[in-house]
Amino acid sequence: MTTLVAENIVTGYSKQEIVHGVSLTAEAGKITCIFGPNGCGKSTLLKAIAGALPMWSGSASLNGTTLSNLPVHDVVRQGLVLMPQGGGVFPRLTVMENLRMGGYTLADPQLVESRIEALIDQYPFLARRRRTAAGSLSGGEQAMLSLARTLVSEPRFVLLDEPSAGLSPAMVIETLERITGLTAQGIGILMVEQNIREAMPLADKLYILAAGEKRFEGTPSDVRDDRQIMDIYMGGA
Amino acid sequence: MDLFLQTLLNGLLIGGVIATFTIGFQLTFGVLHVIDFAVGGWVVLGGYLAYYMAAELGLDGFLAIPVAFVLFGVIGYLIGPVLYNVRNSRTARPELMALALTFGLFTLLRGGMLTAWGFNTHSVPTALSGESLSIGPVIVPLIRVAAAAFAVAIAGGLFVFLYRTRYGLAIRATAESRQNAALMGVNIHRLSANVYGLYAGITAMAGVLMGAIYSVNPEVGLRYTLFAFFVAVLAGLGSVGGALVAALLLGVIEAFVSTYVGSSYSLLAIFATLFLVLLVSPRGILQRGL
Amino acid sequence: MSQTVQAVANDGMRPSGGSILVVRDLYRYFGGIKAANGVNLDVGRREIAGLIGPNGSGKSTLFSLVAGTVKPDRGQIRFDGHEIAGMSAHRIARLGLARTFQIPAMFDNMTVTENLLAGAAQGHWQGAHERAAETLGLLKLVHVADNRASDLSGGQQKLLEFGRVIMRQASLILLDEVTAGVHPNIRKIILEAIARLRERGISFLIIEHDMEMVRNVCDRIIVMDSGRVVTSGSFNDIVRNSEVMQTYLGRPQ
Amino acid sequence: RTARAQVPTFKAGVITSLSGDNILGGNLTKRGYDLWADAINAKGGVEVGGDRFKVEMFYGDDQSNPATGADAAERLIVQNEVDVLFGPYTSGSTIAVQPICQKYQVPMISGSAESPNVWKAKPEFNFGIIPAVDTTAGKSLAVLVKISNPTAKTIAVISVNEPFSKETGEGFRDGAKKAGLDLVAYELVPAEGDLTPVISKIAALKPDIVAVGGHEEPLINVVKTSKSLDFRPKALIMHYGVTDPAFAQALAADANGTCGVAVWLPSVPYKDDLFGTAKEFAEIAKKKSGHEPDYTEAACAASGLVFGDAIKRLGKKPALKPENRVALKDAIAETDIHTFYGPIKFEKDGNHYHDNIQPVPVLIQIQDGKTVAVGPKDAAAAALTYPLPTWK
Amino acid sequence: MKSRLASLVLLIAAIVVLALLPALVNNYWLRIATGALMWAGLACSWNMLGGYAGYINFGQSAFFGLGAYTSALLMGDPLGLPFFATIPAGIVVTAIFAIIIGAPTLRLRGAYFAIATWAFAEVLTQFVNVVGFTGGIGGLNLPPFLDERFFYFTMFAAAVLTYLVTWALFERSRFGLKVKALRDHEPAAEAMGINTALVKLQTFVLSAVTASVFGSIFAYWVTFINPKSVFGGDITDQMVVMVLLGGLGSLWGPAIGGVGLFVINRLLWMNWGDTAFYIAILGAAIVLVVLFLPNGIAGLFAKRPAESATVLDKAVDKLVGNGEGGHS
Ligand SMILES: Nc1ncnc2c1ncn2[C@@H]1O[C@H](COP(=O)(O)OP(=O)(O)OP(=O)(O)O)[C@@H](O)[C@H]1O
Ligand SMILES: Nc1ncnc2c1ncn2[C@@H]1O[C@H](COP(=O)(O)OP(=O)(O)OP(=O)(O)O)[C@@H](O)[C@H]1O
Ligand SMILES: [Mg+2]
Ligand SMILES: [Mg+2]
Repeated sequence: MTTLVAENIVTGYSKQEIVHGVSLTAEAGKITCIFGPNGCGKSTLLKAIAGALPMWSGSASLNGTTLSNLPVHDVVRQGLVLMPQGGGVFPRLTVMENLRMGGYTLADPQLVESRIEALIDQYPFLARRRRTAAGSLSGGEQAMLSLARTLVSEPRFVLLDEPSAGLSPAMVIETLERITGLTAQGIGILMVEQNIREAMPLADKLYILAAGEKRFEGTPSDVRDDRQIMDIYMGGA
Repeated sequence: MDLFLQTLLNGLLIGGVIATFTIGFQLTFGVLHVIDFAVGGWVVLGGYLAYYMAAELGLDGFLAIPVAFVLFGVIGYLIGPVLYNVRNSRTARPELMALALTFGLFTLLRGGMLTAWGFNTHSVPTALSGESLSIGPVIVPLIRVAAAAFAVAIAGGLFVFLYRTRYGLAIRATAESRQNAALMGVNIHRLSANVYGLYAGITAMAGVLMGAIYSVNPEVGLRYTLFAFFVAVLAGLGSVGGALVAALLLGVIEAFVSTYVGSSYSLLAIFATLFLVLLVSPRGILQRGL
Repeated sequence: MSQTVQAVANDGMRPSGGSILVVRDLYRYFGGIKAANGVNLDVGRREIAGLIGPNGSGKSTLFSLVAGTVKPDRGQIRFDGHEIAGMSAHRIARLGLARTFQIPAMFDNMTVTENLLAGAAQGHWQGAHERAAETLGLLKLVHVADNRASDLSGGQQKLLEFGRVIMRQASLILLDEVTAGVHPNIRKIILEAIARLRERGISFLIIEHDMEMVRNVCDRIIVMDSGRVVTSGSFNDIVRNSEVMQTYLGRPQ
Repeated sequence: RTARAQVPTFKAGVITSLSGDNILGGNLTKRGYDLWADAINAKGGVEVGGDRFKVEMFYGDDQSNPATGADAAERLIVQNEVDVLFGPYTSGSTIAVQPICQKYQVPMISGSAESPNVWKAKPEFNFGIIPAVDTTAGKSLAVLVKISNPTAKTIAVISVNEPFSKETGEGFRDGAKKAGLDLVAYELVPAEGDLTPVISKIAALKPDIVAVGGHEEPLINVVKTSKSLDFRPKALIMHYGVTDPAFAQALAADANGTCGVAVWLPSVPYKDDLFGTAKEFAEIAKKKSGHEPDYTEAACAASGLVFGDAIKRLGKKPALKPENRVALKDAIAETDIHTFYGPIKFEKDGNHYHDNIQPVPVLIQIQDGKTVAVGPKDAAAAALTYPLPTWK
Repeated sequence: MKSRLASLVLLIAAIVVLALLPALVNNYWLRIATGALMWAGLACSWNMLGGYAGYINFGQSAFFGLGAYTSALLMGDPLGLPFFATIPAGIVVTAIFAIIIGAPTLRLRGAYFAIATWAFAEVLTQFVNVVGFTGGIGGLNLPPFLDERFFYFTMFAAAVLTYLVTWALFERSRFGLKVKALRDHEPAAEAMGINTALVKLQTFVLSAVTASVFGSIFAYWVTFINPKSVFGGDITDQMVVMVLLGGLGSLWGPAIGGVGLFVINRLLWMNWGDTAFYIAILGAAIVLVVLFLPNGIAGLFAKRPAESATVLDKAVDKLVGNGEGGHS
């Protein structure tokens, strides 16, 4: 079973420390959620785990393989993929080209194409706009494209930074269901969400971050029992 | 009529010649988003390499073409990441700092060449230098035909590479967002090294041809930089096909204005065309630029 | 809710006398994509109207058309008594229209404070520094006040978008998903701010996917699909509309 | 300033293009001035009233830019306190430097500037060793016509649109009229332009003579482009640059047959005490730089001779006081000497004020990679190859 | 507050020293100082558009040249106007050109704008090359006036004025905010009601006429101009590099870069000027500054967000908490 373990991660930008020693564990086939106020360091933490931002100290490992010293492109090859906040599609590339980039680490082009076709079946609007430049899609469409792109390489573990932002309520439900479906394939999910109301019920485990530190760790029912935490950090959801 | 045909041919061939050193330039412009002042420097270095190979070893200039590609490809490969780091640094206007860096590099190369190799003008001898073919009333200078063929081959090759291969896709993706490309598993450092190496190699190869067609000394670099910029913008930044079209257009304009209006107006006409085209079509003639 | 299609389409309109914004038969195609396909809608004075609809239904495009960043193919847009279709964006803005961008459009190299001040640079300058300080406090951005806007977190950028439009002296504010990615606690702050501004006579048109928010703040909901307004009404009316339910909400609220 | 306290020396400032577009010519002039300094210092220095004083050289790069030339002049005069200046390679710089010389009353001897514009304003402190190009280009063209057989009838002139080259072209153009030639084309080309269109156009007109005004790089390109278009006029005449060995070197066999204008050649029958004969001068120069000197180098070296002669007549030891420099200027104006370069005497009035228009231009031609004089008759060392054979 | 005072004292000291300079140094150094002031002013003129508005002008030398040529033509035969009358004439001519050129080209972005302006400068150069009244390629002489102090003080006044205007307009007023806003995000600036087209054009014209004033003074100072010496692309290149090395979009960056690069160039030139080696050194120096001072030299002194993240983030944490009340 693939387990993502992060220990005492400290990181930040230039000289400014943002994350002050956070540890967490996320298991395969489970959904682990991170909640916290804006600017508390959630995205920063995910980027550090994925290798997109250097760790100042601490370590991360995937199923025993240490990730801490790998550059981001090698972390991807270990089967851990980050979907960044706001999606980050390649705006001038077409929808198809964006999806192909999702399969960049796979050597077999046939395999990539067939996986793309399978994904496109799940997102009918993509099928209609294969040759459209991704930048001209609407905000929500871009978010969906970027989630689909993350899945092309069939990673073992995905880090999702607000996958539901900008989606219509129906799409939020559909997307979260799809993410739950991934766990059934044994894929591990570590997810940051502001849509606490929808996301919390799905979580197997959750962490609350504030000011770059871990404030809470437990199951959704643990949180629900804690009125203070609910009020302060969860908007009373 | 004969003169007309000859002028047309001259124009197309001038275009072909200009295209040789602008096609590689489109890579750095389009992919690394670097306005590279040093382009003229690579051209001149390629010319010098060929000159010294011919003068010291008695080799034909054409033999310098593969050597130039490998040698300057490697040098570009080493410089590329440095440039790329500056280009993507978190300063206020990284693209301008990259411009300043290439300006510094260009100045360094120029000063270095002047100091090391002096200021004499040299010429690169090749098997085709000065050879020509008469087709009816028209005289075809073969070395220029070779250059035009080179330009077309390089443009075609690059096009296939960028649009038909996985690595080409990665290059284009990196051009859009290096952070996201890295998240897809692209080694962006190696990629930037490769791209700059490829560009420097191609441009130095073009330099061999420039040395054979014209001549080489350390001070002519800026002229090539000027034309490379103009063609790139006329073409639409990053558009390889556009570079070919734009270069041909400029060449034909230069030839016709020289022949039928007066040579002193040829550059005036070129610059005015560029200026007007941009006003009408702000992303280059093919409307495809970045 | 068994209305004819025509009736549904017209439901977005109100008598234009009391309206600050009137949109009639607005069209804009992108190639084959019909982003605005005959939009009709009204926003009343002092009204907070919610604009909802599936992804890609043309909501943001409508904002851009109204704000002048995208030119309509045809149709009329009347804002505060002025015909503004085709007018340049800055002139529309000067008439008193403010909008946020769905994908944050920060002034990247300026500080957070300067971003706010830029919101007031045209027109209402007096007391701008004080108002900027207030806004920073309101949106919990005081500690990043001197940071470059590009260094903000995703949610903070959304807040800054919001802060910048409330620095302007506008009579109609268009908000494009300002709460997406914003922490629930701060969502409440935004919500309160909107309500307060309305007290001062400002009208709102708000694109929102958070139904909680829509219910709490909007007087009226306008529903778009495929580039057209399909219906409008109170929150409860809309939630009871089974068609909307299916395509947009996905499950009962 | 401390050096001056011990053994007094004459300080001479050289302003010229050591970088930028005119770097080749700039270095040629520098080489010429240095040849004189080395030679005179080897003899112990310049003679004044029986004593000898060494010459110390100071250099200022004008970066091929007139404004920088003026900076350089000011620096050499104010900082280095030079007694005399040796002038820039380009005429543009020379014109920009003249007011500075005037302001500080420092004489400047120019071994290179060839534009007639330099002398039009009657520069009080500036003297030129080389006759202005308007006096030489036309004359040598006349020589060419005279010795061509069958006699040339038509001419096309190409000149690069930049100061010196354009004036050369005008010299050829005006000379063509005087020589009775029919001018079929007069083309000004921009320095960055490609030459194929012009050459094709001229080829279609089939002129007997093609005359070109330009510096070495465009000259080389003219020959290469002509060959690649298989065009060979009966005679190709250029002005400056052909006499520089780099020209023949760059073009190898293709350089053969090209004519040029020189106001001096190693074969001229002149001599002086310092350098000996022209041939001996050429050997000294060759030993230093590895190739034959051209007339610019010679004229620059001769500039030093003018200074040496004038200071000797003046009899003032270093360092010169301001009033001595004015006297030096007057002494230079009275120059009337014979040197390896030829007779030197400056015009006292007219359009060539302070220019030495004594030298008679020699028509040269590159034959077997060597520069040989082919005209006028009394200077000719070989026969003119005319008409030129077609390209092989 | 303290640092404010310190920089004010420093500034006044600098101005006093500059005002007394002619009494302190010889003519040569005065000439260098005059040149340094000119480049500081030119760099600042480029920075108005390039740094504050984000529009890279590769044709700035065109305006320098327009000023120079206007002065030269008006001072020469047959008009023989006095020098100070030609400066406003240069400003008017330049402003007209800038409006005609700016209105269409400012619609272009990034490199397209940069190259279009370059093309314009080249068109103008080629035009001056081929027409007669400008003296063509041979250039123009101005009536020589050889008072080094006059030029020093004129250049000094122009530079001080330039920096004052820049400070007042770009650092201390709403206009500056508008300019920076359109630099960073033009559509968003439009949405704030800023007439970006107009603001850009105003900045462009201001930048152009500033360069033109220095062109006028320069022409009179060196007494001889030709197309290459006042329209040459290398003049623009130098301005650009000076601004980038000094610090883009800052008030003092161009001054530091302009004076610094010019003086270093002259020092290298004085000491190694008998070969081209100093060019290589200059190139290496530029490379090193870019690599090690990527924010320019002025970036060294720029204020950083000094606050410690930890303390502040904790404060926010509290704020968010307290916003909902209850939790300590
Ligand atoms: N510039 C453009 N070029 C091409 N198509 C465009 C462009 N802008 C928008 N579209 C298309 O128009 C449709 C409407 O887009 P719009 O952004 O208005 O949707 P939206 O309702 O705001 O969706 P979301 O809720 O996802 O933000 C989409 O299908 C989009 O792909
Ligand atoms: N590139 C950057 N440079 C400097 N500081 C940054 C940068 N990106 C983010 N920050 C700062 O780091 C802190 C944490 O940012 P981060 O993006 O991790 O927040 P977050 O928890 O993901 O917030 P959100 O919910 O709004 O996305 C914030 O204060 C932010 O201003
Ligand atoms: Mg985040
Ligand atoms: Mg939208």
